[in-house]
Amino acid sequence: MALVLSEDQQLLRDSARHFCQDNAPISVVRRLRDEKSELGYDEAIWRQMIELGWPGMAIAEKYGGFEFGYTGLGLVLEETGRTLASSPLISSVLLGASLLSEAGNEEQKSKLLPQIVAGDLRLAVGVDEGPHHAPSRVACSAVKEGTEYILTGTKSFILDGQTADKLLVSARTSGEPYSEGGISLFMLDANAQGLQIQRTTMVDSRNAANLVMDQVRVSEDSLLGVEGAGFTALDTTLDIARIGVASEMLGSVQEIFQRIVEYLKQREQFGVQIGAFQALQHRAAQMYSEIELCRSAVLGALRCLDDPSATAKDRAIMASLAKAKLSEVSETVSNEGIQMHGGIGMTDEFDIGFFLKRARVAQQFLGDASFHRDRYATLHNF
Amino acid sequence: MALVLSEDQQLLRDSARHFCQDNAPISVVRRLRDEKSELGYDEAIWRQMIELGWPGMAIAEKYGGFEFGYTGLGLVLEETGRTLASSPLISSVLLGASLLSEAGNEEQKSKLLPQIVAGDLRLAVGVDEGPHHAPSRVACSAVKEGTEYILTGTKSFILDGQTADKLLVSARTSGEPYSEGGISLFMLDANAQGLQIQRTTMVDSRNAANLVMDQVRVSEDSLLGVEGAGFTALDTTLDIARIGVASEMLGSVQEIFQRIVEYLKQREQFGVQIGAFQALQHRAAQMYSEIELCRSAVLGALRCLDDPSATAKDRAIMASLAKAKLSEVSETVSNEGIQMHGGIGMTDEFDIGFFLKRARVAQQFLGDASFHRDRYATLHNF
Amino acid sequence: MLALEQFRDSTRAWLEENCPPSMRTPMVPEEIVWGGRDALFANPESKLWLDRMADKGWTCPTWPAEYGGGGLSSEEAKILAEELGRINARVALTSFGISMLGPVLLEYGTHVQKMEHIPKIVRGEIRWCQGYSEPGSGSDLASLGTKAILEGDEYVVNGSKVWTSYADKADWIFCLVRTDFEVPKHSGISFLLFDMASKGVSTKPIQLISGSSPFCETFFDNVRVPAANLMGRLNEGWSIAKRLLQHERTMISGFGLTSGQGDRGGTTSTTASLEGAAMHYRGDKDRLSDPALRDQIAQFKIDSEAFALTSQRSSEESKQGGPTATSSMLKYYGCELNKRRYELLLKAMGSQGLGWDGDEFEEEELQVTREWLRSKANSIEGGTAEVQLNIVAKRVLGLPDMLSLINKK
Amino acid sequence: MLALEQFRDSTRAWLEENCPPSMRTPMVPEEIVWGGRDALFANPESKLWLDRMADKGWTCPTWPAEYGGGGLSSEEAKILAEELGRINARVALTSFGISMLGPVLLEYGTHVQKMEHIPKIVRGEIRWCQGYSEPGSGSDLASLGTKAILEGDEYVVNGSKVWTSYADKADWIFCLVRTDFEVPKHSGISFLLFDMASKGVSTKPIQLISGSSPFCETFFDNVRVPAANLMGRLNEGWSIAKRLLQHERTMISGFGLTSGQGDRGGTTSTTASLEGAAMHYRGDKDRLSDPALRDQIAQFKIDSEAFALTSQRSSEESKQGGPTATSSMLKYYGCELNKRRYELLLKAMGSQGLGWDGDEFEEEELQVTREWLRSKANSIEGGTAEVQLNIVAKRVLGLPDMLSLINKK
Repeated sequence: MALVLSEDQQLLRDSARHFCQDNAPISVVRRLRDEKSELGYDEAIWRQMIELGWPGMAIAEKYGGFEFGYTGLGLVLEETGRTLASSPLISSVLLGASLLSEAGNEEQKSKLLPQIVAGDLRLAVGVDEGPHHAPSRVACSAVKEGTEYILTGTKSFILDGQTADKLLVSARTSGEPYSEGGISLFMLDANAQGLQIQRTTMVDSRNAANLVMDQVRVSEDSLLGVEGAGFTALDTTLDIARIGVASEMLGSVQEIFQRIVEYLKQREQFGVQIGAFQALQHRAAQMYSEIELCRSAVLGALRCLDDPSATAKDRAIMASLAKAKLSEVSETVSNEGIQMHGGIGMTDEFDIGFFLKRARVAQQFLGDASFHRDRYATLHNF
Repeated sequence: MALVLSEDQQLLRDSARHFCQDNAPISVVRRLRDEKSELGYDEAIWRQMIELGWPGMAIAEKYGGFEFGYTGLGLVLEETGRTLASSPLISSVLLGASLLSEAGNEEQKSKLLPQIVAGDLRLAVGVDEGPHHAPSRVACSAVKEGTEYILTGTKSFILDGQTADKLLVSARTSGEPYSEGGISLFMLDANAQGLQIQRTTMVDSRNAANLVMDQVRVSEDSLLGVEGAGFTALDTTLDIARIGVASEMLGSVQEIFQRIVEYLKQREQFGVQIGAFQALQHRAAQMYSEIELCRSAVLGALRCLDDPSATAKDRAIMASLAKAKLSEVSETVSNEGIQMHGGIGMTDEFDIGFFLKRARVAQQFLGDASFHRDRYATLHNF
Repeated sequence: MLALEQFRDSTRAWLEENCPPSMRTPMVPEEIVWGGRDALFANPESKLWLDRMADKGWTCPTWPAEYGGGGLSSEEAKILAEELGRINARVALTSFGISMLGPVLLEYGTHVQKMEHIPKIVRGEIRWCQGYSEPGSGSDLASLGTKAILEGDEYVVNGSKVWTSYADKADWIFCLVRTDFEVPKHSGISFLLFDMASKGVSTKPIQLISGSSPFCETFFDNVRVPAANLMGRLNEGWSIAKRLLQHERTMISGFGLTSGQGDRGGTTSTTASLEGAAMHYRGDKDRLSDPALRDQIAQFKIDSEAFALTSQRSSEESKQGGPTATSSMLKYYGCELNKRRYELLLKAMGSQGLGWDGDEFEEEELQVTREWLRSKANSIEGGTAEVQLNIVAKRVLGLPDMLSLINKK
Repeated sequence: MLALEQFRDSTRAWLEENCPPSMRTPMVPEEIVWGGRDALFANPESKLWLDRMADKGWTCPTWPAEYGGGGLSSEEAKILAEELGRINARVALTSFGISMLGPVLLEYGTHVQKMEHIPKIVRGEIRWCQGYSEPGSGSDLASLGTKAILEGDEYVVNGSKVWTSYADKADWIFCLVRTDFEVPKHSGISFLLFDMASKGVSTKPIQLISGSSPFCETFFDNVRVPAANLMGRLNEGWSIAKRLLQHERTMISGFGLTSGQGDRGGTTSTTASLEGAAMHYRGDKDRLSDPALRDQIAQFKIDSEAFALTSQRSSEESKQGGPTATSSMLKYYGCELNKRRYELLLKAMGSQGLGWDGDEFEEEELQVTREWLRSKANSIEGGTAEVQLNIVAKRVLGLPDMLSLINKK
């Protein structure tokens, strides 16, 4: 498993970087926030991303995708992290399409995946039911009645939940909360009766929603996979998404660090550039080291997703490794981003605060450092 | 509860400092180590400490002590920490005399405490039975037979266990390991039949021992306090000792730091004193801050021991606070002691290594930082 | 001692009679009294309380009675504070005039200046702001460029200031200006007082990452200030500035102290204590179920408690005249603690700690997000963490200064 | 490719025939072969293996055949390494001549010098040591004071070195000496090779906090060295010295790598892995019962694995000719990891990890204590952590150097 990029991958990364810098700079996030955008992303930019083929990056050719692998998708996400470009890539592609691929039957896949690639369908995935990530803690119930299931319960922190066409949710058909058995996956139309979707306004200005299901009836066709056996596909999907989010975080962390280093060279105090002060130099060098480790962790995890010989456990280990490491370093680097810029870093006029705000949401999303260290230890049998 | 020393206390501290510097410098530890001393401390120096009244510092006047309070004893221990002066102060006084005071009956106290003050009796206390501190994990059993108890089991990491005249140990008269009820306290003669005491040679060159009790018979007079209800007195004693050990650690930490600062001013590299390098300055300033917190934590804990209105829970909280904080800072500062001295710090010829070695043993003794943070959280109901 | 006991009795009686009922309830942010020409009193009893306290000079208990202060000895002031605390009386007047300018004005001002300004500070009639930082000056405060040039009996002031708290609400400013351009930078600075209503003064509020803020940018365009408004000697304003900074630092290090007990203002809400929040947002009953977070919270609380003890010790030692842990160490550590506190609170609250707006979050939750963001400035304002560590290294530990070492060569 | 496949086949066949059975078992410390005039072979097959490998030049596979090296291309050397790995063959010869001196000797030495020294290095006939550090020189290596003064056709060397690994066992030394005293300190240094058996050379072992060590102090008292033993140009030894340090750094950063998998040498003992030790010394079966330690160990293992991936990536990138994470970063991080590892191991083992001697501890436990103490030197030797961070800041991040900034003014 090589840890250097192929020429194709480098080209992809460079073109993604230029696209984001030219078409989706941070000023877009600022505008979306100030306009209180309901979408949480820019529709026109998303259309361009679709034209670039980004939604189909990791989807099989037979479903209209380009089979460029998760490494390709990860590189794109990394570049979106550099400019904080929001889009349904995480919600609809990384989570939605992956869950369809992992759990859906042939009919569901061949009908829906091409629509996602073409940008005609937007999915969102509802996993958590409380303020902390806990995918096996499912209290939502799904009761079978004839050829229908009746779903009742709540879901929280659903990225792009309010703007999706369809929602994929986990619900319990048997078992106790926290048991992995008995979890089933369902697909709901956004306008299904009994479904309430409430947008939240979070600190990163993206779109996330809470969902209340009050006796929502869906046909049995809406079940993804086998009843009661949904957790494996869900967890694999989550691992893919965790690695994708870690890629995005990697882009942000590198961007913050680059801005710090530039500022250290430019800003003068007491007659010298502040980058000459050794205490700041050592902090910068330590961040550099940690970011190098982050780069390797993310690349290693992406490679693992693309490695046909890797097991689900291998992926789980790499996903928890990457998400734990990036969550930890993201906290340090985003804080240093403010501190090293001093007063100006605290002003809303300056961009660095957007990175800080996005960092904490990304850290929490799909499990924070503490969650993933715990999982990593369990996966290593201690 | 004032956090400044009285004039008497300042005088005591100054005289203890001079005594240790003049009579018990670090060269004594080196000599004891090189001579492979069985005692682990210097008998002549201990005799002088007795003459100075140190063993009786916190003991009531009616038992021959001087009622100068635990603050007084703590100040003395702090000064012994500066020169790593070993003595039975911790084993026989801080642990032994305290346990007698807390658990013993009037007869036991009036007979034995004056002997400790006079230096005619040396006690050691056996609590743990494995490599980690866990005072309620008592598997040693004491079975009553007529007017005797029969003790069976092992104890480990007993400070000065091999040179004590009598050993105080916890043993279970009922209940399961880890239950606090059912723990009883016994006093054994060092030469009791069935008792095996094996000295260990630890990295700090002090005397610690493991103990095997194979059907050791003691008379029922040897029971301290009420059968099965020994844990409270034991835990209070341990809290006193934890605070005392934290005092000793405070002395060591301050001494290491003082040596670091002196070295930073004296040592030149690249044409300037290395203390001019900002990265080292900031590390030193951060250590200074942490040590200031340590000073307050230890003083606050000692005051709490001397405060008649403080409850056992107050003491427990302050003991865990002080021991956790000192264990954490002691690790950082002892490591910086080596790193900031560079190569010379690694040589046995130089003294700083002795502080590092003692630091880790003191950290582990009676519970490390992790143990005490857990206990602190439990005491705060979370 | 008899006199003091009498003082206590009379004070208690006076308070009993004069402190209005609503002034004995916990302060709410909207009712804080800042005074000034356009003073607002959301609660009419606030005005009553201020006036009564000001009549006795007790808004500034130890300041000389000659200038309207309370003229109390430090023992009497302590008793007053105790008696105020006993009935949970609110602070009658919050003011930079009291906490920052007053002490240096009493030390460096002329009799005429004191007569003019101190009584108005005591009574809350004039609200002051501080003109120190400038765009780009940062930690290197003395690099300031706002000019004051003497023309006749007036200084003409040009330049701008930044981070001026409540400049848009203040009546007067105490301001560092450059009056000599030929000398080393610390030497040409003067300390000037002037009216914010003067022609040529304008202000613009600064939006922070946490939302709106009391900070402003302040611009001076040919502002004419009477020469008599110079405080202290010409070109020797830097020593006044430094003295004033000590007061500010002591005030800010209080951040850490209030976080010391793990409380946010003594409320009984779910986010009042870290462990309470962590358990609430996990649905835990007896024991926090995330053991790594539990360990971190325990570590934080231990540090906070040790820090609170250190603040206490430092204040006792300074009373005893003994060696004190410096205000720089307390400022540094207190601010770091407060930042740590909010990071832990976010971890405790999960996604409910990341709200910005809207009905899906409690008011209290939204406030945590803003306070978390605001806390990031703690280690920047009032002297950065780096500056405090430099001060500890040089002044407390006596380590050499690289810049001056090199210059010596 | 055909030629390479043929090379692989013939190599495999040769190894099959020539690598003695005991040389295919894991190395034990006592049987490491250092070579030298007084070479010891605890296992006679070690000598056989060395001689056979040396005959083919495969102790130094890519060095020119002209000087006794293997003369292999890098592709061939890779195949040789793979084939050696395939049969778990032991390293035939461990030597500072190979890892440190050889590469710079090939680059800077004269033909005559290469002819004299390289074959003996390849064959393990001469054991070398490194004379760099001096008492007091520390990180400021160029401040060295050992003098070499030319008298006729000999240098007379006076001074002392410290931290000379195995000086008491070495036959020759490569040594930095000062040959010009009038110029800036980096400019007057030369690189000298000489025989440790020369009159006036003496050594004294250094006792470390972890016990006895291979390090020595080395003293030169009027040691006479032929002028022809100068390597490179007079007074230009500093550039050779720096080049050699890069090799050393790369070697030392391996510390972190071996700790990368959480293993201490791949043994199956209780202290081989952190989590294994932690569970063993707590009597845990399925899950480590100290949750704070569990979290710390998970964090350590995550960092170790990410570090191992970074080393791999760095080596792949350097092969690709792309940008590489510097050796300084790897050296810094690897050493910090190793120190962290041992601190965690101590926490895992409790009082059983604090033994120094005696029967109450297992041999393995006593070794942990010594290794823990020894690990403290990782961030000092081969360039301190501080020096590595300086290098990253300046060379990788391009931050300005305070000393030269000031001098510019």
